[in-house]
Amino acid sequence: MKNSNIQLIDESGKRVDGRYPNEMRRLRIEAGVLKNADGSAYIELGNNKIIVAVYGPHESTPKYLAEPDRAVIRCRYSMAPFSVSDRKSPSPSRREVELSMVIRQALEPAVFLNEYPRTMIDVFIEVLEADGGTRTASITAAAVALADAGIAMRDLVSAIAIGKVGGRLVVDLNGLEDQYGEGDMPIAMMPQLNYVTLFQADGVFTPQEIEDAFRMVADPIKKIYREQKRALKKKYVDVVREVEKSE
Amino acid sequence: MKNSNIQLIDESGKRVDGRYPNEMRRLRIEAGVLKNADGSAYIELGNNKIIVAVYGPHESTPKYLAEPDRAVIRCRYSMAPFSVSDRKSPSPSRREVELSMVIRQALEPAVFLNEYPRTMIDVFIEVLEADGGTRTASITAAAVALADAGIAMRDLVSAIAIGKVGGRLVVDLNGLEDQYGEGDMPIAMMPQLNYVTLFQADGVFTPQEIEDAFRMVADPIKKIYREQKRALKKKYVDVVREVEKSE
Amino acid sequence: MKNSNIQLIDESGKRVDGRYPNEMRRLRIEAGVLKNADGSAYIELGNNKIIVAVYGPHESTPKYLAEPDRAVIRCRYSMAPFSVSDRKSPSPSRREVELSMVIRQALEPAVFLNEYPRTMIDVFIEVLEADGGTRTASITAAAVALADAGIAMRDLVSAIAIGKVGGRLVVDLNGLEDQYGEGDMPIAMMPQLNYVTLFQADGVFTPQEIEDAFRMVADPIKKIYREQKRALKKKYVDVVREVEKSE
Amino acid sequence: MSESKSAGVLSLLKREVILAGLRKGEREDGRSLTEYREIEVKTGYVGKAEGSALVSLGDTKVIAGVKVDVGTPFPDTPNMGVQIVNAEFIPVASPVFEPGPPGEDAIELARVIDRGLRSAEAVDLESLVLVPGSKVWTIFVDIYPLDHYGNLIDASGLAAMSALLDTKLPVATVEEGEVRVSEEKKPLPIKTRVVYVTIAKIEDFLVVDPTFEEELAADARITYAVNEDLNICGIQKGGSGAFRVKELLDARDIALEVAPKLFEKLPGKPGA
Amino acid sequence: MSESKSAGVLSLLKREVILAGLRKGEREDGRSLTEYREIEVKTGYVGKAEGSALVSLGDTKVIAGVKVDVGTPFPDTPNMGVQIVNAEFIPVASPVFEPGPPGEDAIELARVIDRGLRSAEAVDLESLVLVPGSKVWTIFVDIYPLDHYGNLIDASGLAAMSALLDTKLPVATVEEGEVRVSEEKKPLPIKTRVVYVTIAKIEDFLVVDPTFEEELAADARITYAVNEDLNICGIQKGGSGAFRVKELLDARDIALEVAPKLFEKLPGKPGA
Amino acid sequence: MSESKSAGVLSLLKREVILAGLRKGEREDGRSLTEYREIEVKTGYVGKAEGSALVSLGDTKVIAGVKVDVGTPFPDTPNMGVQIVNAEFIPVASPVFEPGPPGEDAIELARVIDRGLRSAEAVDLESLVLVPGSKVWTIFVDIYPLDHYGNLIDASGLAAMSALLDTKLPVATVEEGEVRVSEEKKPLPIKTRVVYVTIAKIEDFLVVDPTFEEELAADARITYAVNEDLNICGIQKGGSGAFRVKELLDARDIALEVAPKLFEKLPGKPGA
Repeated sequence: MKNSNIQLIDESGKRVDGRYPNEMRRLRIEAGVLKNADGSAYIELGNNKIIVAVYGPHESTPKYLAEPDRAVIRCRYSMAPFSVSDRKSPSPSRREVELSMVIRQALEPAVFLNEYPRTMIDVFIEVLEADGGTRTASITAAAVALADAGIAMRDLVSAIAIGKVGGRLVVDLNGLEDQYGEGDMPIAMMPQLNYVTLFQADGVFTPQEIEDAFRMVADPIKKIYREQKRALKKKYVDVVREVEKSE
Repeated sequence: MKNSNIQLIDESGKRVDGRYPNEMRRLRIEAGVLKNADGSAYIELGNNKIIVAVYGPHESTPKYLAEPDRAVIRCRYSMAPFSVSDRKSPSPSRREVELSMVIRQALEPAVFLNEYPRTMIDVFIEVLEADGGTRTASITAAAVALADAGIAMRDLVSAIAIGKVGGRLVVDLNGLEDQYGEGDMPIAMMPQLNYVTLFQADGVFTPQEIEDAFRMVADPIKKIYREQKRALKKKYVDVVREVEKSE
Repeated sequence: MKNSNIQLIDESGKRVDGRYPNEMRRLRIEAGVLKNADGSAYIELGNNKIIVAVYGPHESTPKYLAEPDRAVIRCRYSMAPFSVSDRKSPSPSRREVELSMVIRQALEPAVFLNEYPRTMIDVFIEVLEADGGTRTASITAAAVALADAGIAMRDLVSAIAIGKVGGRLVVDLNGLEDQYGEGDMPIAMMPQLNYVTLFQADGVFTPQEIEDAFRMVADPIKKIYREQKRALKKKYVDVVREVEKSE
Repeated sequence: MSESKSAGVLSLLKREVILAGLRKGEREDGRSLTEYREIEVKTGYVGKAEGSALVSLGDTKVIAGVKVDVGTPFPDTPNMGVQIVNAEFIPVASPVFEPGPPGEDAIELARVIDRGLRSAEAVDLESLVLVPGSKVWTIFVDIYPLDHYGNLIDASGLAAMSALLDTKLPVATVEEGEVRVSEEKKPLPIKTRVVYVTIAKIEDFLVVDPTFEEELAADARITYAVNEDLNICGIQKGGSGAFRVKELLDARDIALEVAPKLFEKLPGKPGA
Repeated sequence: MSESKSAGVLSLLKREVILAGLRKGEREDGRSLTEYREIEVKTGYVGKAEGSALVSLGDTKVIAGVKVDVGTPFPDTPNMGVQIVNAEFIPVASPVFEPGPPGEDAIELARVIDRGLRSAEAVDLESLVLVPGSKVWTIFVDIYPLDHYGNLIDASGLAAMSALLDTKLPVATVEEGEVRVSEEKKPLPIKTRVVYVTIAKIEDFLVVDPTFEEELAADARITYAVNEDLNICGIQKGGSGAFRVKELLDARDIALEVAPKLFEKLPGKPGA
Repeated sequence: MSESKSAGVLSLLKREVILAGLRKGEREDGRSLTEYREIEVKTGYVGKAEGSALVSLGDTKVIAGVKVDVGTPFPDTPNMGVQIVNAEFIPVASPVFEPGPPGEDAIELARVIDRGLRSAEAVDLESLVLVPGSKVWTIFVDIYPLDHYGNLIDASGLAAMSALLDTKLPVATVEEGEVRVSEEKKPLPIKTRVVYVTIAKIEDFLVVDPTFEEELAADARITYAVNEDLNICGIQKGGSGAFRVKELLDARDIALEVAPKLFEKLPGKPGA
């Protein structure tokens, strides 16, 4: 987080892209967008464009990764070279390695892994365009792709960041706010069960702000969840019924 | 292909190294040049110097590559660092990766793969000096090395490039012609069965020139085939008899 | 070895750090310093600080490395990035690859490998600070760590370098002497059985100097051996008894 | 190292079904042998890229993005910009793609596209020099298949060419050897457009724009790159089978016949 | 690629033993749930490093070393020095560490430590510029666990912070754009100190400074980085389980409560 | 990571046969214990290389090529050219060589050859400086075994040394810090020649120039690099066995005895 002279909130309390502090960017989710994948989803959150493919449950490759009593989730978060301002090398960066892990850990609590012993479930995420908040948007889309693949889930996972710009908390940082703001706190939740499955922060937050962030995130999480269900419903009424039954 | 002011054909129709358009460079092939390898060949085509070793058919390593009904060919085309003007890094370049594949695909149609189920046949190619046309010379030598290893073959594979310099088609580009000429079209054929097993082109060719190229390549292919047989005969009269029987 | 104008031996025959030619640096060895490892040792030789962990004998990983009639030793010599003046990249250098091998080969003759068929014994060496002579100090410590792990040994291995500075042989080069001296000749011995298990040299030595070096190294090797036994005794009286029984 | 590809991916039965259709002049999806699947080209898809295109070829989807940067020229071409084509077969696109650095198939694809563009001199590389011998524009074309349902070469060619046609290059000025890149942008100079036509050989049949299953059934494939003059600016035979010369010439004729339909799908040249 | 971790490492029985203890408010080593193991910090351990520290946290041992070098700044921060944190899980430290390049766990550790330091602006990076835009100090912090008995994050945080506090930077002068590094050294400028508090969740229990076995028994963990103002300068949830919001806030309270005890173990700030 | 080598490659019976011969003072190919196989050195083999040599040592064949380039010196030796020796154990040469980056054996070989040359100051690196501290000649020596029938070290030493003796360096002039390389060439300056003598220990026998099977039967090997003054300029013990001191000194005597015969096979020094 680099403080700077860039003014990220104006006198009227509006942000650089005209949003209010508690306002998310435009969100669009589509399920079942790929033919090869067993499940898939496409998400646009502001300028972010991300595609997620789920393959599985299938036989574990390599075999030694298989677990006798449950499925193993393999997760790959990757950014296309043209998704960012300066071309990104296609080989995995340390950031991508970490995000592949925390995204996996954000999804695992929601999947009934024990239903699929000895199998592997692949979650492949490709960021086509990035503008702040790709990890949370990826989680949101990946949960839809898992459901689209017909995988049994306790709940969906809905995710969004709380950030800190101009000394105050705001919802859903865009790229500019992420770069010049004071803090970023991505949160993923199982919205029906009310559990936190991803929680990170950069920047400096007062102890009180941690609590405020959780209060602030509740509403956007609900909105995201509704959009996830809408996307699933649109193509797979049956699958949604399964998900709702578990609510 | 970079056009340039370098004159590659003089007024009398001769090329930079004094050859006529339809003239190949000096060709020399030797079979059975290595002791460890099951089959081997050495080729000189002009300044090109290439050695090929064949190991196999042997047990597949790793085992999962084995096919129940046929042999797997493993092919590696590699250039020594000192084979070119600017030292080449020993790690495989993208060009070497592609050439390993197209050379393998140029050889496979000629080998009775089904005779050797569950085995692997290694074709290792090392370019010791390169001067234009190493892929075709490698194929020519590899076919001899396969025969030298006693592997059952439908036919040999003989290969040479047709190129375009000074606006006209010529046989067997050398390094200078390759660098400054207008086009390069390497062709590999099974000379007795009359099948094309490798066909590529860089540069711009008219539709008619494609036909002309095939007409022009027939004679050099025959010459190469004769030299391949001569090399095999020289050391292995028996092996050659097998090859000729299949003609 | 770069000759230079730096005077490494003064008029009184003393070296840059005040030592006499046949004088070793201060040596300190401690056994059993790590809790996870099955055996471990820490060595300080002058400014060198090295830690060695031994894991095993354990099941071979990967399995194909296992030998039906004996243990396989896996050895890794590694320098921490901060152990040297200019930060060293953490990925293994060619020097580290070679040293991992020659250190393994220096230890193998001392271990009763046939006592542990189908197993693997790991020797992991981390140089925390380097000041000349890390390979010999690593061997000395690794032998202690192997004994500390309770692995049956024919003998310990004790190692030190003979060097050449100012035209004469000296014992135990420090970093400065190594950099500016005329030659370095690391030697590892099984001190009781009187076998040489590592022998290398850089720099120019007369044929006579090879003999002189072996004469000169005898006394320091004895000292090192005593210190190795002392370290083992200090914590594991029982293990030492085993070692002495075999003497 | 290149190894023979696994056979047995397509059942013999399935191959027989495909062949039975071809003998009647029919393909599974109802196309004629020289017909392409439906083509859709969407440029300007990625805002962060200097140029981009999302291409659908039936169910096959490929995205290509162009990034540009000021770099140094290759030593042997000091007065030309640098064009780099890269393809990643990301596991999103197919169960047969494994994560990791590009394998031989992805490398071949990138090199075939690159050579076609380069042979045709599609990008006017000579106009991309900023300081002769030391500073030139580097044009990165990254090709990412998103859904692999066959014929990645032609789809990638359309995506790469469309992305280049979509590319806006920043206006750069040079003062005392220092390059200044402004906010202003102008189209990347393109001299000609290129399309790629791939034809699979299944027994004795030549089939344009093969599906994934047709590719598995095929003995070999041949790709012709074609420029706007309807000359051939690249050839690549693929697969472990062989062609008769006549088949290659027939394929050439087919390529020249269908190329104009592909050009129609591409954006126009800048300034044209 | 990130794969689910193997379960079955800890026997169910062992997990039951740990839980039975926690239900009585007891841990196997006699600590309370919010108590750290004994902490020892030894700075100046490695003579060749510009700064170093060997830290023991009970049986867990971590060494960190700092090397400095004159380098170029990142393009987007031309007026700041460069801080690089790296961790290697060398096989010396644990039978679960395999030799090879850093895996996801080592990368996560390094990035968590790095972000905490960076968010708090612990190292005064702006004071490390030699020639604005072109020459700055690069500060490498290398973290090497030597014995892994649980809670590597907090131990590594103590080691990294202590090594930075121990670091002496050569005095450098710039003449006509050329940097001259003298023999003279002065302390690396540190603006604030940072500590990391990790709390494991085992069923409904929150346990500070988990041992290796407690980590295996845990559903998830949460780390708070805390600066000297007792503000939060970094958060990382780990593990495949989930937290209730209340648990995360309780953990925050615990972190703020124990942080001052960790600060006591650190060396003082230079000049303070 | 270095692992113990697989035993069982050579049958016990075969080892017994070799030993039975040695007890009678005989080797399988009729040589005495201190006799080399036939040596052939062919320089100027590769036209594109600045220097090259193809060496046969019986059935063992090694090619070495030298390439030169203008580069930057190592920071700690600003007034010396750079010598880089690399060896690749390409799978052409032996069924025991696997494709891929150099393993420990290839790295050891290259480093042993490099150190011998370097210790003897064979290449006059100080004469290879173009602009002190910034531009020097880099001399790459690449060693490629083509057929591995034992004793790669000595064969590689002959190949590397011969290739260096064959090397022609372009004449370079420096004007205002810029290096201009002309077409004219002169021999690479060589101060002394070096040969490598490797002796295998098979039980109590010391055997010069071991064949591949003798290497498999050997307990250990010792290599002495020898310069033209018949001093030792490099030593490397190899293998998992041990030597008595007397054996090492006997091997030294053998090395000094046979070295002159190897020097006879090398080209002469330039200008000599």
